[in-house]
Amino acid sequence: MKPKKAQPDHAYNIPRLNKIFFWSSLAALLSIVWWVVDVDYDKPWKRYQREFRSLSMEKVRAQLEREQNRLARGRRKQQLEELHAQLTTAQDGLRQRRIEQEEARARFGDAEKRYYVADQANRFARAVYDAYRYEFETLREHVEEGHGDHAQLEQAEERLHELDLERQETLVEFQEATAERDAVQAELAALTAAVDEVESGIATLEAEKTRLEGQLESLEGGVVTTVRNSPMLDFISPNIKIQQVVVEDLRFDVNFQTIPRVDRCHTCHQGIDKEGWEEAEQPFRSHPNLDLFLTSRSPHPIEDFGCSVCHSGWDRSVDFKYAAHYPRNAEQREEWEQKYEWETIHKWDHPMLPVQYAQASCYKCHKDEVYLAGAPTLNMGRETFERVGCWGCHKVEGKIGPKVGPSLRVLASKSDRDWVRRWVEDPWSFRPTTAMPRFFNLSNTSDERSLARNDVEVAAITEYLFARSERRSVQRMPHGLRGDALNGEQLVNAVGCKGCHLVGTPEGGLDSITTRQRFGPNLIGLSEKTTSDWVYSWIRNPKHWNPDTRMPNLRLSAQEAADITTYLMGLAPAEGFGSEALPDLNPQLRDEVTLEYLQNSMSRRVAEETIATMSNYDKMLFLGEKLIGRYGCYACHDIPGFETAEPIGVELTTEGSKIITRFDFGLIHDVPHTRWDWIETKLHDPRIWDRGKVKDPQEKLRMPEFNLSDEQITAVTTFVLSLVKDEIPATKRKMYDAHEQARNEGMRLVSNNNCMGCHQLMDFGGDFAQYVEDPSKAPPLITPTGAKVQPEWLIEFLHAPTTIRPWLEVRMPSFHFEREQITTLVSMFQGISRVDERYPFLDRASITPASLRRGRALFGQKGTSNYATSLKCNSCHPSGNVLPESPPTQWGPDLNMARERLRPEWVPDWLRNPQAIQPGTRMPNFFYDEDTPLVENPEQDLIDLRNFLWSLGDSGQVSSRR
Amino acid sequence: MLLSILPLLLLAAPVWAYEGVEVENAGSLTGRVRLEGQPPAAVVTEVHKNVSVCGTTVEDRTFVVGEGGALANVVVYLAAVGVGRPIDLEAIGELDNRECRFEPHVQSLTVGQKIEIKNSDPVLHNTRTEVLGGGIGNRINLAMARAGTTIRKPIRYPGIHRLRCDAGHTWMNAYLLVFEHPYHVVTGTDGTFELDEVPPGEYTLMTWHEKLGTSETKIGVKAGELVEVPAIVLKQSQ
Amino acid sequence: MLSRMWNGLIKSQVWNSFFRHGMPSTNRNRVLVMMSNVILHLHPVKVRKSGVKLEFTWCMGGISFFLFLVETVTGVFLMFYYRPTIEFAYADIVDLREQIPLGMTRELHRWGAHAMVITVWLHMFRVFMTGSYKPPREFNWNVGVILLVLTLLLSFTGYLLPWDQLAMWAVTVGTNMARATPFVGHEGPGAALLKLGDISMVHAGSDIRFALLGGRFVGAGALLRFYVLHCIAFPLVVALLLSVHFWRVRKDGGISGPL
Amino acid sequence: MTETIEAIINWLARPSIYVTVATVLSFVMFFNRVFWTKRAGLVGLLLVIVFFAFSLRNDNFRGIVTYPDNVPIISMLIIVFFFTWLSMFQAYRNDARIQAGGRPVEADETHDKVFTWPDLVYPEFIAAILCTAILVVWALGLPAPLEEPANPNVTPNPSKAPWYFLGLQEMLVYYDPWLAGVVFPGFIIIGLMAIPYVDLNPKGNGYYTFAERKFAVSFFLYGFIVLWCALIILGTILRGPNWNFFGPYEQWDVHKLEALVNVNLSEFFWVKALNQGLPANWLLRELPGIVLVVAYLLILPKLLAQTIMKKMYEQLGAARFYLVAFLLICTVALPIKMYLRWLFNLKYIVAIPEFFFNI
Repeated sequence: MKPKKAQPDHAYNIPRLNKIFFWSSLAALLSIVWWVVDVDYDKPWKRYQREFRSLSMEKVRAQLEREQNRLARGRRKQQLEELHAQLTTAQDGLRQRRIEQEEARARFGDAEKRYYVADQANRFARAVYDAYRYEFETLREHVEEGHGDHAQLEQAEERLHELDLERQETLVEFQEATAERDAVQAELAALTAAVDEVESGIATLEAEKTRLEGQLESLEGGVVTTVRNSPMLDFISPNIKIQQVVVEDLRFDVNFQTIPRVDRCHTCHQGIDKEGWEEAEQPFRSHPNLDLFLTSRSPHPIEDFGCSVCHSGWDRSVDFKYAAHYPRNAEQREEWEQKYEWETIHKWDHPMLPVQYAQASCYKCHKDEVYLAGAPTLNMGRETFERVGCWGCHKVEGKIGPKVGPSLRVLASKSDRDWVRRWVEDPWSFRPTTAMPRFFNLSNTSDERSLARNDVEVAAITEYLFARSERRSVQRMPHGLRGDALNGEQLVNAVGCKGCHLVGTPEGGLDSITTRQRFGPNLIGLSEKTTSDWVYSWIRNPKHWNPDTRMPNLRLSAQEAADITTYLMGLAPAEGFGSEALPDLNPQLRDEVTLEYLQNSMSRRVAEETIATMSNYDKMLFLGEKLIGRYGCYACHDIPGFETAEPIGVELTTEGSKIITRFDFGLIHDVPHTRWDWIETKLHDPRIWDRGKVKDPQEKLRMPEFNLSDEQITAVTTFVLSLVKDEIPATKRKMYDAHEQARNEGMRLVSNNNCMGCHQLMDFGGDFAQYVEDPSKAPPLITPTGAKVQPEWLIEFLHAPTTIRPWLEVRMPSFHFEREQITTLVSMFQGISRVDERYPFLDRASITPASLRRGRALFGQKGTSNYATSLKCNSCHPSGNVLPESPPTQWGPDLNMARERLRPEWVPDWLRNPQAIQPGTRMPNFFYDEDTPLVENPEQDLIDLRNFLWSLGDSGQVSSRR
Repeated sequence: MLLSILPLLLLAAPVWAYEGVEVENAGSLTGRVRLEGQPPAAVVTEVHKNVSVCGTTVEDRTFVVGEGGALANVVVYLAAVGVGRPIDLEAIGELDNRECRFEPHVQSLTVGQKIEIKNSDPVLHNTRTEVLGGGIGNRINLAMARAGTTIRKPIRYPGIHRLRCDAGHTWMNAYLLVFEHPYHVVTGTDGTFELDEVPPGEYTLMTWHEKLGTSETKIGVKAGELVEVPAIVLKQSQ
Repeated sequence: MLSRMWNGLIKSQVWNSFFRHGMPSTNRNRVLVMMSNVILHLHPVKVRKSGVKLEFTWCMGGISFFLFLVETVTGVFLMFYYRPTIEFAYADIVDLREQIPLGMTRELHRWGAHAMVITVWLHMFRVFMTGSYKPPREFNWNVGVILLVLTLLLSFTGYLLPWDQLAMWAVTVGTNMARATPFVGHEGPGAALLKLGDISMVHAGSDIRFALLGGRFVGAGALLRFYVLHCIAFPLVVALLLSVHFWRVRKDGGISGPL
Repeated sequence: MTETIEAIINWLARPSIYVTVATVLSFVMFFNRVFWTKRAGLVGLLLVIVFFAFSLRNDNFRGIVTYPDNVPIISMLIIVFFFTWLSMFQAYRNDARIQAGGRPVEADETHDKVFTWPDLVYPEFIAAILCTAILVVWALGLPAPLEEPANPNVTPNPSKAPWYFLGLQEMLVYYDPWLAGVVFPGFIIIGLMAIPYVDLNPKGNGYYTFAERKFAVSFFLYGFIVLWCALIILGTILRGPNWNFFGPYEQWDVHKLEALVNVNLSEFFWVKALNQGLPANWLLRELPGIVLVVAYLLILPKLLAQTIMKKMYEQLGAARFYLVAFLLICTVALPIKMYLRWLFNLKYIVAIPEFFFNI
């Protein structure tokens, strides 16, 4: 270095660097403060917990106030005042007797002292005695062996005796002292007991208040809580912290492995498992069904099930967006976008199910339950899915059954070509409520060329169906039989047709009608569709036409059938049907389409040669067959030539787990990319993904459009979403015992045959009841059947139903169940009632004559001397050979059947409270009003009466059949 | 049917529980119900069962009209009362099965009170109630086989209960209206009614008749006053 | 009183052992600061004026080193929570976001890594543009190139650890190239030639990619290998080479400038 | 108006145009001082601002650019622009001084020494603090991306390598993995390490200059800016599902298809030119390609040495020269293959799938 040379001291201006240093340090400090405060301290979930805390405080304060008010008013006030008065008295008395108490206490002290002394003395005496006894025993042994001195032994013996006496004396003294002490103690206790009792009475009344005060105190916290929750310190031991449930066995699939779910939802949803937050704003609102979910009393406690297994979403996340919340509709979407800056997270495959689809998760564990309590949407979705025959094209594991549409083997005997053409092209214009979907003139086949092509296709399909269907002779209406339409209408309304069929549009619109009430076709427009002879023949014996039909036989008389036929034939189809003339077939187009289909299996040249050899009829048949194959008509209808054809749709067994990128949204950009939006959109317009695409006719989407209401579409979507591949371990899955399995199996049959269109079974169905004003005229509740009737009888009844309840106009039809189906049903009923003893038996020999006599007296027979004091059962029930006075339509069930029909243990149960078993029944309570006995010795009477019933029926059954 | 659902909804409207307090400065209401026009001729039913007790014919009692159109069997009540005089839990309604008729034909009770059902006939009667528009099945279905039997039954469910007898006496019918508050009364044969111990305030005074449905009148009650309600005129609806 | 305490403090042994020379406000003290300080191992007492100019150096080397330190600190913090198994990896990353204190550490680590890649490139860019690889700095340039490669490898191995789709497929795409490595990748040219009799030596279960991933696919083995490479192997090598790099900078005449 | 501009930019962004423009523009700029003045820097900055202000209005562009993992790439774009300008600005400034007979700025300052404390350590410390602040703010603003759990059965579309390898992934479009993923990256590393040994130019040591080392700087800049950084940008912003090209304002639609039927050189030669079938023997079949490649690798350097790069050959000597020439032609091989693809749909020059050997 050359010191002489002027060299700059610095490359930088140091004061400027200082300034930069200051500002950059400040910036760094601020950014770190921001980090700690914003990222760690001010998390949204912490804000929610703080808010919930203050809301809880408000709530507790309000409760406290209410509790205080209650204590200051009304009966509790009175009680409290009385108790306070008693307390004052007791305390006054106590004050007066304070001296007494002091004395007692002093005496207690003395007694205690004496007890202590006596105890000590006794113990010493005992110890000395025991020690000496040993010495004595040794000595005696010694002496007996010939050593030692006998005198010494005698002396010792005396000494031992003395000690024993002394020991016993001290024992007496000790026992006395103990008794004295206890007595004084009891006296003392008695003095304060009165006060204690009153105080505990007050405490009981004020318990709620005390509890609330404690709660408030813990909520208010104080300085310590504030410090615990302050920024930077809040990682040590805050009381605002993440709440989580780790569900070890409901695992989350991370592809390579499964990991336990860690549900943190209640970090923000603080009130979700608590009562009393039903009206609160989200996120604090209580779960809407706490009886079923989350609480410890429910079957799904939060510790065992968490949230995400049902609701989906990102289990570990405590941020609104990352939790993968999903809005239920556009409105909520907008609200969330504003309120929470919500957006879809695309990079998460399990967004939360919007509430309307939440029930989709039930089937993960309850797959075998056909009707699931608490899941009406899912039940409706399943019913609709089965009813409209989705599973015909879309295979779903476990779904098999008869095809949902009528057999087309006998089409030619039933309808004419023109009608079929019109129907196939647009079934809704004939019957707006039909389950038959529309295949033609939909959104991707409504351009001019497609419309023309549709005509050709419909004509070809019709041609094929007629060419291949057989003509079967119709059982004609007997000559001279004239139907009465008015009577027919009454019959249709009364006998139970409406359990499955609609007639026209119902008063409350289609939304008031359940899927079960639309089980069969709407009965309008039959005159267009077929002949009165066919209708007559069909309702008299549906199985004649289709052995697989689910239409039962109502055992109508010829006259009744004629009446109904006349009535039905008078009902017009929907307006406008058939008003337009059928277009003429365009032969050129027909040839083009035929050529197109021929080319699928041969080169163009060969196809051209082939078509030249075909007649017009051949072309139509060829085309019809190809088109039925393309549209999959055979999925729902029995069509000759398609007996072994495979379903044409995508299998849906795990559709609910399909990855979202595998759904093709086509060129549509305004549908959110979710499974449910895809399914819903598709159900609304099955061809929508073709929009804007250029496709050959055979490439086009072909799913038909079903006339479903918005509600049904949501329900079907829910059902499809329920078809997931999640595997739930046995520890969490609903495990069915033998009874429940029998129930589930039978319920499938019940659902397939629509029993619940008429009957209520458990909490489901019984839709027919809405057509009758008097609840006692509705088809009976069949839930208790298993507990009620004997299996042999039930088998017979299901095989060939007879009239049980003469007052009912609605009729149990003959379903012609097969043997094993009947067994399934009987097992189901016994399963529902959890009947363990399947074949009950009452030994009539065990019935005492006295019991029988008493039973007879209770039963009452007109003319006998004790009739006035009897229960007069004959007033309603035919029994023996005695009939009630009133017309048969008001009779009760024939009691001659009781022995054959009813289970012996069930009769007393029934008589005890018929109302509880069959709400709405006409059978009144004779023996109890709820729990109050109405007669002197009800239990005895019940048994006697039952015993008497078992003696009936020997003298021949009175015919109760109308 | 529809006619009867309407008042049920009105009855069911106040979901909060009624609170009984000592009413200070209570007022009272009094008035009269009148039918305009000729009542329809009573339907006469022929009897085929227990003729010795029931007689050969029975006349229905839907319209009991006195002098000047005074209409009996109309229930007059206040709508949606939340606070008022304590409910007299000791009061008991009576229902007699006499000569195969329910007696009285219309009565009103408050939830928590009891009804005493009696059979004065030597035949089997049962008393079954249907809650109109309720869809909840029967609330009562009690049999009385012996003459002189009485049963006391607590009343738990508000609403309009229609009473039936299923022992072949198809004509038997009566009405029991159950409220959650004590401000209700049935008009007598002179068509008059009176409601006491009403806390001051504005009310809707309602009437109910089994065929005529409901009507409503706005009414103000002042402390310590007896309010004369202008005559309530019911018309036969078509 | 206060000043007495202050004087007592600055005369204490503790103070003196920490701050030996008082404020570096005189040239003497400045020299002493450097001479007696750990920084001496990085910097000389005096440097060329051009060498400290931001305009010249862009400070990219320094920032790269600083970012390396940031990565080390945040990385150690992340290691407290992160378990490199397919069962826990993903869940732990979610928890790092959702519930762990100083819940932004993963962001710092990730963005720091991205920044480091860029600063290292720019450092190389600057060194090239000023010709600072020319003699006598050839060796240090080579050390630098290796450090650059190591930086990329550090980032790449860290990319897999969140065990999400982004990670897995980025690494799959990256490592798929390894299967085409000539001779040692089973789909690389020449691999078919490496045979002992009929037995192919290089196949999907024995090639370079298999060695890299510890399996035929990106799975548990790959996760563990990448974790160990990311947390131990590469950082150690980088630290070693960094010392060499810094030492060479001084030995080769300080921060570059015309020689 | 907006749409027209967007359409123009979309068109400009097509790989062929993009690479051509980048190449031409960079060379024009390297050799012209006007681009490296303060004014030009300001204009450039303004252009960048205008471009982003315009583009961020487009949802698609905004979506890509603001995706957290892409932010460093976009920053890199701007930073690289800036530092290129800064270095070239200083280089041209020094060149002007040298031309005027002076010395570079750095050389003037070389003899002035300053104390490390505070002149070096203090700014370093400030830089560290600033870095901390920037990093924290960056982390506050952008969450680290996290997608669904790794799933070997679901391939994301597109699946992209880490961003700094996107240049290599882009190369995969034109070359097989063994070249694009292994050999060329290896050459890059070898090439970088070879620089000190093949650059015998004693000038420009320790100071910015362009005039004194035109070849070295322009070769390096072309490699770094066009073939590395620009391809990363291309891979990030312009490559969508199925690795299809999408303009910066174009929606990433999975359904987009590109008409790609690529033909090998052997087919050109045997089928199109000679109008006969492909020979069964692979050696015969690929002979034209092999000849071409060998010629490119062996004869071209020789030619270069004798013609336009004769001077360099003399300076460096044979070994160094051939190494440089080899690296150069390897570097140029990428754009060459790109153009062959774009112009002739050429897939492989040599295609021997039997040995996984395709060029």
